[in-house]
Amino acid sequence: MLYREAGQFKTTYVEDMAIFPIRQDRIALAVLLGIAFIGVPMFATFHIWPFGSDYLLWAILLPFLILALAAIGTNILVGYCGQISLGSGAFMAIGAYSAYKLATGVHIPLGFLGFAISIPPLPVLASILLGGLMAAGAGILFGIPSLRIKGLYLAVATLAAQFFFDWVFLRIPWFTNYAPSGSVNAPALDFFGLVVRTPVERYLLCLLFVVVLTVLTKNLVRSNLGRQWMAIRDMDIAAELIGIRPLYAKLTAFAVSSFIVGVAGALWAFVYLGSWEPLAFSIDRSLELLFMVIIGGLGSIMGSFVGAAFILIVPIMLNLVPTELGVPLSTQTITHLEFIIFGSLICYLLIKEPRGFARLISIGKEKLRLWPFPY
Amino acid sequence: MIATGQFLEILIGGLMSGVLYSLVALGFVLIFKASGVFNYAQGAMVLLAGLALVRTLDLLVVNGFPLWAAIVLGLGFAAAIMAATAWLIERFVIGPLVNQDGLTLFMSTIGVTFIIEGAAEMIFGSDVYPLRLFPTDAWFVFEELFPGGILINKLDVLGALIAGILVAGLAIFFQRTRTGRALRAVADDHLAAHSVGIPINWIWFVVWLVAGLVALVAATVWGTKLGVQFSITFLALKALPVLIIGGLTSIPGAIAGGLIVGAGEKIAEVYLGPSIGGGIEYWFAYVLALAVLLVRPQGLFGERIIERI
Amino acid sequence: MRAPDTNEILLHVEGVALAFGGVRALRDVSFNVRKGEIRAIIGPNGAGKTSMLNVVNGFYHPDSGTITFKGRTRTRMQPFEAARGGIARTFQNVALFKGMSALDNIMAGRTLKVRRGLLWQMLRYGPALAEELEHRRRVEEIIDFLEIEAIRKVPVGRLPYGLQKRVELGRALAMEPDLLLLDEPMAGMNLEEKEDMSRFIVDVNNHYGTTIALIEHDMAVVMDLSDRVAVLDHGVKIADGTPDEVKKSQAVIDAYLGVSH
Amino acid sequence: MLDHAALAWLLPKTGRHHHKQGRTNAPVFGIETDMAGGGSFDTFPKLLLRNAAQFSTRPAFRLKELGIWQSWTWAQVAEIVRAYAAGLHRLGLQPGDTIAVVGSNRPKLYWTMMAAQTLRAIPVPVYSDAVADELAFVLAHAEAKLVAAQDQEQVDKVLSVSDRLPQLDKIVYDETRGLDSYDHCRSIAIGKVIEDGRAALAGDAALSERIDEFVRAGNGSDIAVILYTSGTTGASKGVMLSTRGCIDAATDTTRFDGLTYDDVVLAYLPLAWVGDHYLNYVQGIIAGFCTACPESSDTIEQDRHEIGPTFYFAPPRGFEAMLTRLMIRMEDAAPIKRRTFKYFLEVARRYGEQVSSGKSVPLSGRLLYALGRFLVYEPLKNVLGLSRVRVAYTAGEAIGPDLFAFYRSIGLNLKQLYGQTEAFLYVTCQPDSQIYSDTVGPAAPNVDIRITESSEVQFHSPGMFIGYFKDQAKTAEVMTPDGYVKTGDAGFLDEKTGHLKIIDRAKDVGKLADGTMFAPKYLENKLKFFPNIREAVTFGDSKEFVCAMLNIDPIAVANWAERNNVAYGSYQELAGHPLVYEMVAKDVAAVNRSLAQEKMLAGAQIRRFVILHKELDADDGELTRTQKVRRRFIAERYAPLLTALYDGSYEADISTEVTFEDGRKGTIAARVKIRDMQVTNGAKPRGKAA
Repeated sequence: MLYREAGQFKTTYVEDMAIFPIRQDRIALAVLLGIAFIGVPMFATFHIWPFGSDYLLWAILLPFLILALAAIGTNILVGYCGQISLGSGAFMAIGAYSAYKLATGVHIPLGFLGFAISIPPLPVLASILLGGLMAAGAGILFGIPSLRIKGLYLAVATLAAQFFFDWVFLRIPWFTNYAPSGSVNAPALDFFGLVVRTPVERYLLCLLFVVVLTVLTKNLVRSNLGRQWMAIRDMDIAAELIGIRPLYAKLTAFAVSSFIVGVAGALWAFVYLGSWEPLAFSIDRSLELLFMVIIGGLGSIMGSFVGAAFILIVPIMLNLVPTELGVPLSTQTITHLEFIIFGSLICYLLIKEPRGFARLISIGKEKLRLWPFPY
Repeated sequence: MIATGQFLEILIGGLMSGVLYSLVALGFVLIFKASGVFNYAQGAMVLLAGLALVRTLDLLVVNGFPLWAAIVLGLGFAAAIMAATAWLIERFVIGPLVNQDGLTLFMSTIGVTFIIEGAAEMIFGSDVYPLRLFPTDAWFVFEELFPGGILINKLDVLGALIAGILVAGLAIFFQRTRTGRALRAVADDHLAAHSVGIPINWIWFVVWLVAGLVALVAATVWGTKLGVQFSITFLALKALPVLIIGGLTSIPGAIAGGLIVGAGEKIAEVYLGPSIGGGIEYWFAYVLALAVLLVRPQGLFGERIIERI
Repeated sequence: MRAPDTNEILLHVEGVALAFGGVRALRDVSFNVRKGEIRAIIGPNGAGKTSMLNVVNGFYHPDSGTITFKGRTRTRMQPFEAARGGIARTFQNVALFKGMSALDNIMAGRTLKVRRGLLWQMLRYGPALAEELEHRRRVEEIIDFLEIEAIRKVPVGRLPYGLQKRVELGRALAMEPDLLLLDEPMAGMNLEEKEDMSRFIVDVNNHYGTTIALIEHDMAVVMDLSDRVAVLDHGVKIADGTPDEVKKSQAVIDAYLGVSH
Repeated sequence: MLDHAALAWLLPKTGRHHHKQGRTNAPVFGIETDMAGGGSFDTFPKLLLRNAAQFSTRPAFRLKELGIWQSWTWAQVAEIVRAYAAGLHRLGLQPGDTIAVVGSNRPKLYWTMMAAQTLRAIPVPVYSDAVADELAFVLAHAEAKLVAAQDQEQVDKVLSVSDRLPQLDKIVYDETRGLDSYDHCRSIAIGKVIEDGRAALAGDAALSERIDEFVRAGNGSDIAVILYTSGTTGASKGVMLSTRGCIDAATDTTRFDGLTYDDVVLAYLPLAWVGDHYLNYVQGIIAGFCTACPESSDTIEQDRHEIGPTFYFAPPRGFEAMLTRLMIRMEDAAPIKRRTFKYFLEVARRYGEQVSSGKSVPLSGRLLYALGRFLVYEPLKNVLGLSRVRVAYTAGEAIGPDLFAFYRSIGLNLKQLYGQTEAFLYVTCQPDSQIYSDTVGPAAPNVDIRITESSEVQFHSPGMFIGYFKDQAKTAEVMTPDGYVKTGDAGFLDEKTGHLKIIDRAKDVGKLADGTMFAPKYLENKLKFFPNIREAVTFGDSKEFVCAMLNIDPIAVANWAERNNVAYGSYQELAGHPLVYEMVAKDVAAVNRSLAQEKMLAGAQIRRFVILHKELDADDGELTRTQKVRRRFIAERYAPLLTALYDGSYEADISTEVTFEDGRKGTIAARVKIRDMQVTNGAKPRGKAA
């Protein structure tokens, strides 16, 4: 009913293929970005409600942005290419630790060859991006089985990645620069001289990453490669018969997905955690990301954001609401409730709306466009 | 000589614990064969069964029941719980998802996993609960052959025995009983089962029930070994690679896979571990499975998958 | 601009045999397709027609026999290689990408023509965008050709069967193939849809000069459509020639017309 | 009413007589629009050049093709038309030659007319759905030298009758699909003609000069176009219109409605119909607005929604179909929605007209209406693609009062007018302040109306035609010595409003045996105002009483059947269904009641009716191309039914030949029931009169 599309016609394919072809949507997006880039920082710097404390930034917006990014990565693989992955956590870890190593300088002693490879510490930005590339490499490696095996089997392959890398970063001290505690600290976030310290700055940094990567990803999924992925997902045989090479399609999906997840991992470690242990990227993280994607919407960028928001907000609500009602729950109970809620929601959505909240939203939008008609 | 002895000891130990993996793997195979569902929740079911059992035991013993009665009641109660779970899952998750593709079903079982874990811990608590059903001491054999002999845990042996009995029982169940035969029919072709006139939902309920009971058995052994606790789910998760190695659809495969993994990871741990920092058990099974996948996707015992259009 | 009916052989299938386990789907089948013609392979259900197509576009590997396409002889290859060689194909029971719109399905058919790689597509700028637009324009021509403007952006899952078949044909055309294999293009259609489809098939042959090999079990529809007809029965070729010759062939009448209608 | 849906346009009250020369320039919206009587812009080619200069970068034409709206600016169009003209010239098109244009609304076909007029040749648009014979007649009569056809279908149609067309030289066509293999010395793609012309112009200065010469030589007395009327009676006649007449008329109307280069119209009406030629072609050139052509006939709704026209015309049946579909869609909406919808339509019915015409409305009413506008009216107009419409017209037949009120109440500025091809549109129309569903308004300024004692309407107007092509006799029949045109319509000026009320075709108005006046069309319209009745044909001239043959509306009735789960297999079965008869009988009764109110016609109430077993169809000659019933023809065709209606029997067998879409012929036979009706005497009618 809010949509007034009559008279919005397209005279070029560029307009017709725009991400937001409807004017009203473009306006909404502009407003949203305005709030994100200007509103939030302003409120936060002047501590205007609801940004009285940094809680909202630290505990919600920052993790939301980074996990949403990771979810987008996961969605490319699971949602667009139909290759299930239980190893996203591992690829976040790879991103994080590679970035860490690169930022702190790499030294590979090759005693038996009589010399050693040494790379001086790289700038943070370069480290983060290269971290992503490392993840992409690992992604390709563990994606290779996907050429011979389908869905369920692949799940195990990705599990292998998950557990293997958990172990690697836990047990091989080289990765943690031999830190006795096994936990490592992020380098200073120095971007060409300007150093990111305060929550607001961290928030803006992540926002920038998220926006840029989201746009690039969106471009990809609405281009030929994206169509190749979906073709493989929907009917791989037909896909092959129109000349799509499964090898290329699947491995690119693994690579791109892992790259984004890797970058998200690096941000998670550097910008959000600051200091971390392998546990930060356990299988729980992988499942969390999978849930975000299923709940938010398989094969939908927007869904990834929705899913991330939802997964983050539920526990907070579980904490907040009962306390407000004067019946605070123990942290344990909250965790258990989370488990039950997420679990049930997954089952419910898989049964009722396999394409998640994103689909529900788009249905609602259609209704608004056709209002008052049903179709 | 010493090396051999040590090796044998490790091997046997490994095989024995491998049996435990097989136990869980059995549960997977049953469900996968009958409903094509790759049941991620099997581990959670072990946890649930274990918690249900151990908590009732404690409760009853505290209230002065004789141990044997407590055990019988406890097992009964746990079994009942598993039955309820099976029914709920069939009724509210797998039933509605009939004819969905494997991936969806798989993800739904991940959902189920979370529900079970959350509920189980909420109801029965989330600490470590020691379970003492079986002796945990060990025999020493071949002392005349190898100095110090070879250590064999009675529990492992018991576990192996139980596994054997279980498999035998299942075999009989599949061969002799009507439902069992029906299950095999379903495994081959759902419609066929219908035409035979067996309600598919009933079949699936039975499958999940059996899987649940298998989980209960596994829980008794594992509970005794490491106490009933959340980490059991991770051990149970190892049944996945076990299956891949053995082949998703084959019960012998599940057994063999379990043994291979069990022995393999122990040996690797002992002989490779020190050089690369130990803890190999944590991933060995998965990487092994990965290797198998690349060489023989259908697993050692699985039958070939042919595609048609 | 119908391609001249030269006698140039585009596809030559020689002594192909194929068996699944015990079932012998094809026994020593030989036939050829001339450039620019509409070639029909007919036969009762289970005659091995679909298997024949699957062999031709590399989905099945024949146990014996050779396939010569555009002068290159081979016994086995991957489906996407066949596609790259210029063989397009539709399916008996529509095999569209359910999650995508009609437009995207056909756009996917352009894959082999796409030059710009991942990074360019990611930037979607300059040459990459130009290329995307060019493909869109080509696809729109096909959409116009097949008269499916109205359903351009509809998810194919929601389309009626007849239209799905048309979209699938569009996807195949988007590949600009040298040889177009149609697996029972009229299956499950009502009379009107069948007439439309035959019209499109002829138009494709005329307008794009595409060589077409189609298989049908319904004899009537192909007779006035195709230049030459081969008849399979239980994996054996029992007749081959012009529609009239085939109609007269006793073997066909027994094996074929006997069983269906 | 007249044989063509007709349009009327209002001149400013200060309108001068159109024959006066050298009128003063009156700028409209800052644009020099004085191009009448001997002004610098007295022909379309000159106007085109003006547009190319003044609105060079403004869109002139749009066409939904290959998924997007391909657009051409005035500058581009001028260049193309010039090249096209050159091309046609090389094909031998000479001043005074006629070129037929057959097809649906495509830019290339409009450009054909422009190019022809550039060469001082005469475009003759022909109905694209005309069957081969009709086409042959027009082409032959117009002595068309060239034919511009839209696509293979039309080309084939022309070729199929070409042996009857000695003058026909070449065929040019727009859409090349399927025409690749045709003989290209006989038929050429318009695209190619344009290219050739462009090439020739580039290489040949003399040719270029010749084209300019044609443009310069053109003047207001040239014949602009010949529009063939598909007459309800006899063969169609070619109405010749002068360039000056067209331009004068359209100049005034564009000025009146304030049409500017910012406006957009969706050209979906038949090219050959005066309405399309006037609204989209002539007004387009004069106001310089954009003419958008739909992708295909089955995407018109979608295309209207996308383009969002600012000026819209549809015949009553068009608005009716829109409303019917709308209501049917609404039936499936959620209950809350349905209730909201119904409630606010009620609000609109109560306050809409007053609010839009600025009369005093209680505050509550205004608030409710505002709310309704947000919740229902605007969304509704948006979905229908009418959001941006500033002025909408309807004409051609009487429009149902409820229908008319509905659109006005939701804030669509819908008006009625009356006119005919011979007037190049308008005779009368409704001023904004005085809008009634049952009148067509007062005489338009500059138009004189008089009503003869035989109650026929006659007029004299700026755009009136100069004669029928090659038919002095007929021209003389229609033209009065003192230069008035006989409309052939019977009507009277309403006492209260002074507006013209049209009853029927003068020659159709008859008398029952007892001498009471019988106006068939008037009855038929009243019947057709009921959603269930699609078509109606009434008989009664010099009979004892009035009878009716009816067509049910397939959509509305089928939907009704579905909701009341009435099972039926075919249209025929549905039409014959007893319950359907019940429903229709109620409607007929209502008509009788309302007739009882009118002293002149109270005697002519419907005594018996039959529901026909098949839909009346233009392909069977039962309707005109403009969907009007051919009463006489039907009377012969359904003679058995007619006799049965009057001999008192309750059943009759009928078998009729029908033509299917693909031109094949077949026969439908049926036994149809006849139903008696009660007659209301002048007593107060129960319920609402139609």
